[in-house]
Amino acid sequence: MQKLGMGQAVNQALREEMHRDPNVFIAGEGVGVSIHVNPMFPTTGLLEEFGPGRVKDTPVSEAAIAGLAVGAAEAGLRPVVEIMFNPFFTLASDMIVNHAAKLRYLSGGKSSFPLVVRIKSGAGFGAGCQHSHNLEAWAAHCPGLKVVMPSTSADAKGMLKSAIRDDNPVIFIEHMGLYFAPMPVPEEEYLTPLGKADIKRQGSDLTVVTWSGMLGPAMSAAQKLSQEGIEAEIVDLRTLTPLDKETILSSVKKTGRLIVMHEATRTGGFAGEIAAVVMEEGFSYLKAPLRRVTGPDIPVPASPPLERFYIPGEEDLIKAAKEIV
Amino acid sequence: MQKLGMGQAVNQALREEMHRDPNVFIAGEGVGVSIHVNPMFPTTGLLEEFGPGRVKDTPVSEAAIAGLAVGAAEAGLRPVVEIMFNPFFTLASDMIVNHAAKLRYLSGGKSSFPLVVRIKSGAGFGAGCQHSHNLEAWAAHCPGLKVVMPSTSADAKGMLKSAIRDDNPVIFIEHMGLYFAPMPVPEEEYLTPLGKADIKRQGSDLTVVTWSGMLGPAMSAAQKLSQEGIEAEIVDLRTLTPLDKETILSSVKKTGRLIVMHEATRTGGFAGEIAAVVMEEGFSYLKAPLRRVTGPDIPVPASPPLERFYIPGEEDLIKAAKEIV
Amino acid sequence: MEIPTQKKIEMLETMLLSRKFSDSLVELCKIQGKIPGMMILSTGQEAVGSGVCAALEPGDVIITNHRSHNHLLSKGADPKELMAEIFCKKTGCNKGKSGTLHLAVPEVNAPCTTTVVGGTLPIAVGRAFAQQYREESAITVCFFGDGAANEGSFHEALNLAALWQLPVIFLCENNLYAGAQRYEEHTRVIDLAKRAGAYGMPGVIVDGNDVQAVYAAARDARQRALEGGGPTLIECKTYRCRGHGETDPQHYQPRDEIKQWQEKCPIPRLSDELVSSRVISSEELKGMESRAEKIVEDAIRFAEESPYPEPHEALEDVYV
Amino acid sequence: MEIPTQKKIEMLETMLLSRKFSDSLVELCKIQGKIPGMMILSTGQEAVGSGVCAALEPGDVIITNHRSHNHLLSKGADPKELMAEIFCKKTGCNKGKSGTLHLAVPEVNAPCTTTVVGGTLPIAVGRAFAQQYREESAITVCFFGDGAANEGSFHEALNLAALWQLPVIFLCENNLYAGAQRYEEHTRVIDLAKRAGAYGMPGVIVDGNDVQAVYAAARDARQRALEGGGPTLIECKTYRCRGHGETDPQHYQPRDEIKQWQEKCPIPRLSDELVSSRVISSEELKGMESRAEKIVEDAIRFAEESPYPEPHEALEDVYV
Ligand SMILES: Cc1ncc(C[n+]2csc(CCOP(=O)(O)OP(=O)(O)O)c2C)c(N)n1
Ligand SMILES: Cc1ncc(C[n+]2csc(CCOP(=O)(O)OP(=O)(O)O)c2C)c(N)n1
Ligand SMILES: [Mg+2]
Ligand SMILES: [Mg+2]
Repeated sequence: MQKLGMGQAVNQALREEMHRDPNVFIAGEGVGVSIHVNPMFPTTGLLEEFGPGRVKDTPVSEAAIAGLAVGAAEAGLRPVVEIMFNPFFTLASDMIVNHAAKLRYLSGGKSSFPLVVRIKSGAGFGAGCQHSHNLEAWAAHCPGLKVVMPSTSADAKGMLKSAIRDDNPVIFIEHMGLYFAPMPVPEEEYLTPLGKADIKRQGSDLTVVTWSGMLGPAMSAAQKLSQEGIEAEIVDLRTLTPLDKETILSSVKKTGRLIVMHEATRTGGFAGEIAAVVMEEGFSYLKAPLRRVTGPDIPVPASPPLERFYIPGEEDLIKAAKEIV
Repeated sequence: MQKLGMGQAVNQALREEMHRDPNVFIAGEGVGVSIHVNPMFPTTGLLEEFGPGRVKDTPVSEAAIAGLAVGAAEAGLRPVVEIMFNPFFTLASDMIVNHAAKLRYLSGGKSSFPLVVRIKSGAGFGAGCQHSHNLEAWAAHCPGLKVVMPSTSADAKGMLKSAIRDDNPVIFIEHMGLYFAPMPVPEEEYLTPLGKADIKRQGSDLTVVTWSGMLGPAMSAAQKLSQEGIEAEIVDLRTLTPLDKETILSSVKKTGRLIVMHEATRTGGFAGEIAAVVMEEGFSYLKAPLRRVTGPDIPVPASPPLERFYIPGEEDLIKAAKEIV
Repeated sequence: MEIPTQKKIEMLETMLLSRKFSDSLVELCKIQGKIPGMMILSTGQEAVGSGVCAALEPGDVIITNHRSHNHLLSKGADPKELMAEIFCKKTGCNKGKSGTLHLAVPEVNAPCTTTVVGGTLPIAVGRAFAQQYREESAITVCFFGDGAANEGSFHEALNLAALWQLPVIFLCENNLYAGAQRYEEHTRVIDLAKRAGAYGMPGVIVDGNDVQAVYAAARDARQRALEGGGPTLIECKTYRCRGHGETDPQHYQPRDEIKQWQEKCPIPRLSDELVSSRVISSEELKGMESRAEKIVEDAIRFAEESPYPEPHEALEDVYV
Repeated sequence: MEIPTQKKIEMLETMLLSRKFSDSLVELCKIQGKIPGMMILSTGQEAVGSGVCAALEPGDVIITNHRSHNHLLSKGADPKELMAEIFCKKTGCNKGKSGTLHLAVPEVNAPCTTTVVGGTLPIAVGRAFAQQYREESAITVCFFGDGAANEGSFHEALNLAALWQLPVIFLCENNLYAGAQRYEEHTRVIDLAKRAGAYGMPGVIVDGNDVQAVYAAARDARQRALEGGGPTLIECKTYRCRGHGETDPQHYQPRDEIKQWQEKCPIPRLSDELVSSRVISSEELKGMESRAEKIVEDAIRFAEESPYPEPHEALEDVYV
């Protein structure tokens, strides 16, 4: 099987969908000509393949980029626009939250907005909190949006293809740290459904719900825990909304213990939602307190020791697991 | 004691603080000359009292309004700016989230941003989801901000005064439904601390954590429940961040049961945070599953029967309480 | 270029219909509980929507804002469904989800109406981009107010549209007020049309109370756009004769200012011309007026007799 | 008005210092692990920060962006603390929290640096508002790039500043590129200075590689602002001689374009004049160069020898 970084997987998905459907186009700052000439990046080579009519470099204008997607989607095109870094979601958020997510509802179901907003996210590249700020919880709090955050290259490819074919606005968040980690990706055409979590590791002692960049540390922590006789089940959420409650609940039913791990800051993070769902609908399964393994409630600092302190890791998960098993 | 709507209480707080400190000014769309000539509104009469130098009507430019606050606050002024309706927070969110909240941290503590952003919020006036969208959970997920959401006129006054004197950026969210409900407000000078929840009703059977427009229905539901022998303790959160965990936890310790009630949509709402805190730190207290009484996961519709369906009410809380007691 | 007589009559009809529609809403919304929410009218500004839409073909698209009734009626939206939606009824064009503020009528190519000030502009850019992408022979018109011209979205949208030479008309309805702030209180630029120059785009100033001038400007801009000449910013100078909404006491609008502008009402301006030049007779004018009245009466009856949506319908239409 | 000799020498000094500073960073950031994060330099653009800051008094404020080193050094920031911060060390001006991208130096009235493109503009409006509110005899300079001029924040900020006649200079450093997009790919307007007209504000075009012209334009705009004449938009036409950041291969920048602009380097342009007009001797110039070199060497040594912050210090400085 081919091994691809997540950027390459995204690139393949875009390429396949653009070949399949002439209504698909991409737009964003440097999606065509880029300051990165790197095959690991998601849009490398697309301009050469599809031309400037379908690969649109834009001015530095996030609201216009998002509005472009809203208007073009209403017309039946399938825009895939890029927000360069997650904090700049703020600048596009009126168009995404008040328009892409709401105009269908306000129209009584008459208009629809089949668009994808790709967002690069994640700490770990020393740029600080104006580049690194995980805001998936914002999008997940907005009915009308779907929020996808894959953890593997294979899922990224299959889910981006599903997102492009979905008739609703989809926020597709890519962790940049995963661009450089080659992982197996099937060669043949496939779609990965939105809204289904994936159990990436079976275990009987505790459930770890995680997504995006945290799957890696969660998996390696699970391996270490296993050596000490603790078997963690790793639920890779993949889609935040619509939330796959069923998979979470049946895992917790089995293990009786829940840890949620995400890179975003703790307070108000999406771990809270998962905690609430389990506490509402799986209360009787629970044998131990919840643990959240998350970024601390601080902006992401630039200096390497500080940034490493920010990013939750394997050790934090191991510690949390031992506290409750 | 004087009886004031929340708008009047806010008005008094602004007036007192502007008299006390010449560095306080207010700005926003129509904070001076307004399309509402109504003594129940928060900024009525301030232009006449303090003049156009300190009561600044602005163009319809939310990013500039928020930036005005950021820059002026850094200089040591104490801006109180208004975002007319909560959904327009999106347009100001880059300035608030990436700048007001982060620049102090990025400066290593050298710069500071003593500003207040007042936001009018709440469903119930038939305007639909582009005017009514409760986004407190967004702000509460941003370290560097404080988020205040009072439920009574007295708290609004005392907390706004504290917010203005606080050296950090404070998001102060007012529920418009409360503007028209006269409530007692002390005449004398007082400050209500940020970060302290307030138990508005003592009870032994379950804890209801709520805030803003939902306190009213929660209190009346509690009264009805009491007639049926169920004593609800009503914790008025008042401040979302910093979160008063202590008050929540000691209440749940006493009652063993938790309901969180808010007007915002369910998924990703701040109820999740409270659930998670209790599940982490008060797990052993819990005798029953959590219930969340919230708006459903839909945008706020305009039509009265639909909008009423959206807004959580007394009956919903009573039903939830009976499910778990 | 001459304006065809048929167009003139059509414009008079849509202006009359819009005016009757608004006038009846003025009364209706005084009755407690009859119409929920805000009531934002464009009384006195009818030449803008009527003139612009007369210059469009059915395949052309409009994206409009909170002050949309005149635009939508002129584009051919069904008055009954509009009225029912304003009444928040189940039979409204948006099943009561929108109410008066976000009326979407994709059937007449008015698919997105937004009440976020400035929101129309980036969406219109996207809609026009689709037209260019598909090489359609159609354009998009984006309506917005003078207040909206100070939102960041205005800037980003006009810049992008000019850069890509998109087939879009940015139609600024400068009614001298944004909420309670008069024009001079929100910008120092004397004519908003001048802002076109900041993007390398033509800018045109039009007497917004002269429906024929509006029509001609829109027709020219449309033609340019279809020929690949890109977007145009048209500033229609007009006046908000009523308050921002119907609860606004207009205490900040000088009485004589209102009066002066009422005298410039676009409807008699056209009808007088048509009658005096014998294009129509006074009787025909009366006939047109009563037809408009009848349409509005029927619409109101339809709206009043229609049921509200069932509460649980609130759960529908969030996702496809 | 003549430019005082002392100013010319000062500008030459800050340009030399900035250039040495950048040149050393070019090398340092090639060494794996030495400098974390991005490395964004303004090599060749030094005339802008040096010329502007020479026209300011210490009480004047600058708000700057991701390409800030030259602005901050010219405003008098301590090179050691800057360098240590770029190295992400505890002794840096921001304790390692900022790194190279958000260097804040309130001691020299450079209190906010933001790497959100366009972010400087509304903040500068607020800072200038405070100066007006307090009737200070001081102004604010807002630095931003040609790319930032297409953000909505540009529009809202310039409109508000003009409306309120705030004492601010909007200093657009047009280096012909925003990321990998050349100027023509992000707007159709030929000169960004023209956008001033959209707000009723004066706009000035300056040769951004002529430090004396930059100085003069900033001095005039500052004077106007102090006299209550409000804001000015100054467009300095210059060129980004290096990549957007140091990992950018510049594959999209024509080689001869780079070369042509390197020949317009602002430093010899001033030093040649000063030497040929005998204001300074070649020896004095050499002395200035080696002083700059020494300052940078000391700064690097200081940065290298400084410790990193302790991990738990990440928790500090969020709230007052
Ligand atoms: C982003 C945003 N800010 C504020 C408002 C509140 N608001 C509604 S209409 C309006 C004035 C708009 O003025 P203008 O664009 O001139 O349109 P007009 O009402 O005059 O037709 C304002 C401020 C809003 N709806 N959206
Ligand atoms: C809001 C936002 N969008 C995108 C970026 C990514 N980005 C950083 S610098 C830059 C180009 C800015 O160009 P310009 O304003 O001309 O400044 P220059 O880099 O040329 O000095 C971009 C797109 C950003 N930092 N902020
Ligand atoms: Mg207006
Ligand atoms: Mg540039």
